[in-house]
Amino acid sequence: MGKVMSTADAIQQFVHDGEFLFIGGYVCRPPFAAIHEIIRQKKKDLTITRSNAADDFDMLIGAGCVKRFIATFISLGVYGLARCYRRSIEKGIPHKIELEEYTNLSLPLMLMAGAMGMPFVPVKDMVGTDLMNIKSFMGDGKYKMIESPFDGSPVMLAPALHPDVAIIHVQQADEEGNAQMWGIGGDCKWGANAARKVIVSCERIVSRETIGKDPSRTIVPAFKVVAVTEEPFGAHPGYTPGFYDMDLAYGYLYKEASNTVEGFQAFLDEWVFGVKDRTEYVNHYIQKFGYAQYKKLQAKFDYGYPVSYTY
Amino acid sequence: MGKVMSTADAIQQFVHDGEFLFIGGYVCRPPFAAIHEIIRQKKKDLTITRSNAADDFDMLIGAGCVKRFIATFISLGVYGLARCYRRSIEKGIPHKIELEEYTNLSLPLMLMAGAMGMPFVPVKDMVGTDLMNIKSFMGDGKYKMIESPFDGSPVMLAPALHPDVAIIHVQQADEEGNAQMWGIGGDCKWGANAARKVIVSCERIVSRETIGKDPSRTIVPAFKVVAVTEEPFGAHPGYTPGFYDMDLAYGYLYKEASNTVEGFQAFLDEWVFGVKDRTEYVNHYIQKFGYAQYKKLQAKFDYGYPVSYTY
Amino acid sequence: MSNHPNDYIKPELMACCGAREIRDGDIVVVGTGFPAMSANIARYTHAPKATLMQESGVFDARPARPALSVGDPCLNPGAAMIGGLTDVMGMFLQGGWVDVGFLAGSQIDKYGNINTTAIGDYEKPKSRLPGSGGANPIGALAKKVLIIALHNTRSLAEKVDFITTPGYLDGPGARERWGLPTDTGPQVIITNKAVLRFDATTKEAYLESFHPGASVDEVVKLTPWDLRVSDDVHETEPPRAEEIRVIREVIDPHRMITIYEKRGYV
Amino acid sequence: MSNHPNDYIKPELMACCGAREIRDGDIVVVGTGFPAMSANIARYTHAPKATLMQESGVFDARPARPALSVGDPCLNPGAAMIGGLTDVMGMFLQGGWVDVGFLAGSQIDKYGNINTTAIGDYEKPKSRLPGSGGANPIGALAKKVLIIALHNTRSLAEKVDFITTPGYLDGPGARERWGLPTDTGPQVIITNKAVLRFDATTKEAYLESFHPGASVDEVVKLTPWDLRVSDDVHETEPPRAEEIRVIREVIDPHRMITIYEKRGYV
Repeated sequence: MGKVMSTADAIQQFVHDGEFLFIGGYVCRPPFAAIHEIIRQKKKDLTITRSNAADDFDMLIGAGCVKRFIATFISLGVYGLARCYRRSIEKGIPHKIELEEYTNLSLPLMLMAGAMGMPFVPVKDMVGTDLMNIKSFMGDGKYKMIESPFDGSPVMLAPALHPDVAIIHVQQADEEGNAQMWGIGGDCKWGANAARKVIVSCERIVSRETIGKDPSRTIVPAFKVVAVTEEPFGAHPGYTPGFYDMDLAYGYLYKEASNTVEGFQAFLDEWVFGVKDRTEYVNHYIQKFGYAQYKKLQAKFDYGYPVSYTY
Repeated sequence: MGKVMSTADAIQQFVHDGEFLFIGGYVCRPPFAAIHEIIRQKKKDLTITRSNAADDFDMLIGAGCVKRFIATFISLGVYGLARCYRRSIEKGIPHKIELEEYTNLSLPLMLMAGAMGMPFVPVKDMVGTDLMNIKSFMGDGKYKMIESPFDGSPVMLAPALHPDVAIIHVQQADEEGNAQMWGIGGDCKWGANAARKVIVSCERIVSRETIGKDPSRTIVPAFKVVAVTEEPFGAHPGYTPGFYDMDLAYGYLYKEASNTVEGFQAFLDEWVFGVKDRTEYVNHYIQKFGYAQYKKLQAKFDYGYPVSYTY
Repeated sequence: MSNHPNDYIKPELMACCGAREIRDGDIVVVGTGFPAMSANIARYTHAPKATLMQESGVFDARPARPALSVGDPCLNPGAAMIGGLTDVMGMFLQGGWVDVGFLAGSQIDKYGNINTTAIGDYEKPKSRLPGSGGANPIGALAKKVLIIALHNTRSLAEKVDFITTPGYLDGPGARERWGLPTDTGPQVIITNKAVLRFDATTKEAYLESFHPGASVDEVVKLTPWDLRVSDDVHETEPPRAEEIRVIREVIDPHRMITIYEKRGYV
Repeated sequence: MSNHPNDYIKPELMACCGAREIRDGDIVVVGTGFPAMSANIARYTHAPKATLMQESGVFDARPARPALSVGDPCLNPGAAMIGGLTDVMGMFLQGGWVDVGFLAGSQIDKYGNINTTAIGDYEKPKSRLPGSGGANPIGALAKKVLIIALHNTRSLAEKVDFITTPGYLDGPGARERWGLPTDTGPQVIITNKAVLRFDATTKEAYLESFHPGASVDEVVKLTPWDLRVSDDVHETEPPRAEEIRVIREVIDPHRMITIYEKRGYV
């Protein structure tokens, strides 16, 4: 059985209710094809994490898939506060999610620690603030303060994280899952490698030979990957460097829709439940906004230089 | 004053007696042009480190530049034990260097901790062995054992390292020092970023625009770099991926020479003191072994694919 | 154009105040909006060797247009280095290399503590805000922190509802007690009315200068703590002709800065 | 060629013994020489999905010739992933993903502890060896460790002069006491005379099989501790025809393996 499969099959086989998910991205490369599939399959009680969450996390929360969120930040970027998230926290709609809050330094380091097999990692931020004082579902395990055995100074230790599954979207991967990425990384490499299983969504599946032409670009090795899904335009309305731009107009649509419960539901009905997969989604996008708009998002042609690894 | 300068000037200005040096490389990319210059300038009392040291470290030790060595391993690869190193430890020739020994897991992590501003890093190896029992110049600061405040299990903490200067050799850098590398990395990125100052030796100086065509290849940012030296063939007899192969015949020459104190001295006289810089070194190499041998080392032509970062 | 043209808007003045805090050669970690604007004004005027980074993993970007977020597509092509969060927030910020950090917040208090987490009670917030993101580590670890704020009694506070990002915490000695690096902390609060600076002893923000059109009395009235006034309080220097030229011709030809007027920075 | 050809050399037999310890799908961290040879025999015979990595930062290399070191130029072109030491030794090994590690050493003791640091007194060594390199972490953290050794009373020892790399340390319970991951540790010592395996209770190496041409008595005599002999001790299975074919035609057509004969593996 190969690893190349549909996103629906990947989510069905490898994401289970109650599991802990790392979902990669940082404005770029949110794995939206997989996000929509999680919602379509009505997954429940998930714990989700990444540094700087955005519309994809907001959508999962609004759709009721999320129980817990190990968070640093969530917003809709230029469109301000994340509406579903606020409704969950402020009004319990559809239910109040539990939050454990860290920062964009501590959380990526905790994922790094998970990836590196370190039990914990010292972090220099957080101390003295209410991010220390407030503990939620991680309880006393949120962090520990110790005196450094080297010089006695106070040091915060944050625990390593080990997600059950990581879902990332990258530019290219081979059929075994060797995944290559370039451009803004966020905490994608650490989050993926901290997880027990990785689902790689990619713009294009390439040959093992192509991977071997530039192995320094690989961020996840095949042996960690359980599924490879080819989803061109798969990060839309986020962007993928070298492939397509972010879609601000669509982002506005989501912001407006998610202002109300009804609007959000209608948005899901149209863009998630109303299509059966990413192909239908892109087709619907082009039907609705026209090919010119779709084409406008495609990246300009500006390639760099190839390098050699020979001897 | 720009950062681009001769290796002689870089070593003169930025490497001082008694300092702590990280010297990058891992069979590939040893910064030999700089190594020879350190010997020519008769630097003294250096503390040196990297994981898996080789002929370059052996030469510095034999030349009497080294006081202390934070080590994991040193050999001449296929040619076996490092001769100058053995003479130093076993017979005190030219003097006995002090050793503090770690491993190829703990040392790179200690450099990572230094680069990351972490005071220490938990490591899972070392415990229970004589690498724990023997402490040298780092004394009780070599490591600390604690009980994990999370689960009570024993954890070794290794201290962060902060070299005064890092010297690395990479494929390309711009005039400000943004340094790009591909292929086997060893502990080069962490060692360079852990240091207070970085000297970047490179095969070719490229424009800032070229760097910007593929910024994910950059391992050290300009602001850490104090000197940029263009030294083609600068890692010889080591190799640089995409540029030239390792020179086994020359390695044999060094092995044979370094078997005796006299042979080693004659080798230095010919290849280090007998030339004033890397240009004369390469010229001497070609004079002695012929252009055909030089040409044979040049890398085959096998370039990969360019990528785009556009939107 | 005179040396201090009169037709500037308040966000332009504020951006210039930020720019003037940056020295040549500074390493500046920026968000979007004011911070990027200020840092770029500095680069194009007195600090050509200042370099910028974004927490997402970008060093020395060369965006073709103002970035809308720190992960904006325009930050990728042409940057000097792109890695991930642990490169910028770990290697560069926690590593001790960042000279200047810019922060904003929904609530700022007299010690420069910043709240971007929740207004009201944390468990039952009146308004749930985005959270720390990179703010807490920047506030903890950058050598100089510049804070941008709206000057009114909601945005400024005697004590914030939630300390997301450390200023001087509960006052003198607190940062040291928690082991935060020495010689770090908030430097200045730049509002739409004034520039507040922090007293070296009490760690409280005091009035250094009021913007043209504002007055000491007005600023004191709009500040919800007993605001100390510097002995040599003065009017803020308006934008210089060269600064205005750089903003309008180089950095922000499409005048995206005007959105700050709509957000109340007038 | 019969099913077990007779014209093999001892290093070929040893490499096959190593190969047979590898299961399909195993992640194997290899050095050069025997380890790479064994892992590749496995890949080309019963374990096509085993993948190799080198500590220098390489995963799934496709070298055009046998690598002379774990940093060899031939490991670069065609690899699936190249990073640095913290990728392979940190993310993969310390992260708990490595199934098999191969080690050799100048001295091995009955608990599988390995000395690659110094013969004699550490401070005044008779012979100073290279040091740990990646050996200690591989011995500490790989699930199964395979040890290659010369079978004589200098290379094997009741107790090594210096424990560079942990086997079972001072016996049962020691690895657990030090917090080493459960279900890790040495699996087998493959010598030029025999295969020793570790007793689950005592953690001492015992004789499992002697190579063709050797005998139980000879092996016991060459072993400097009171070597226990398995109840079903037997002759080691010689290299199979297919294994020999793979070694000579695919992996090592230039017969670099013969250097091990010169090093005493006869």
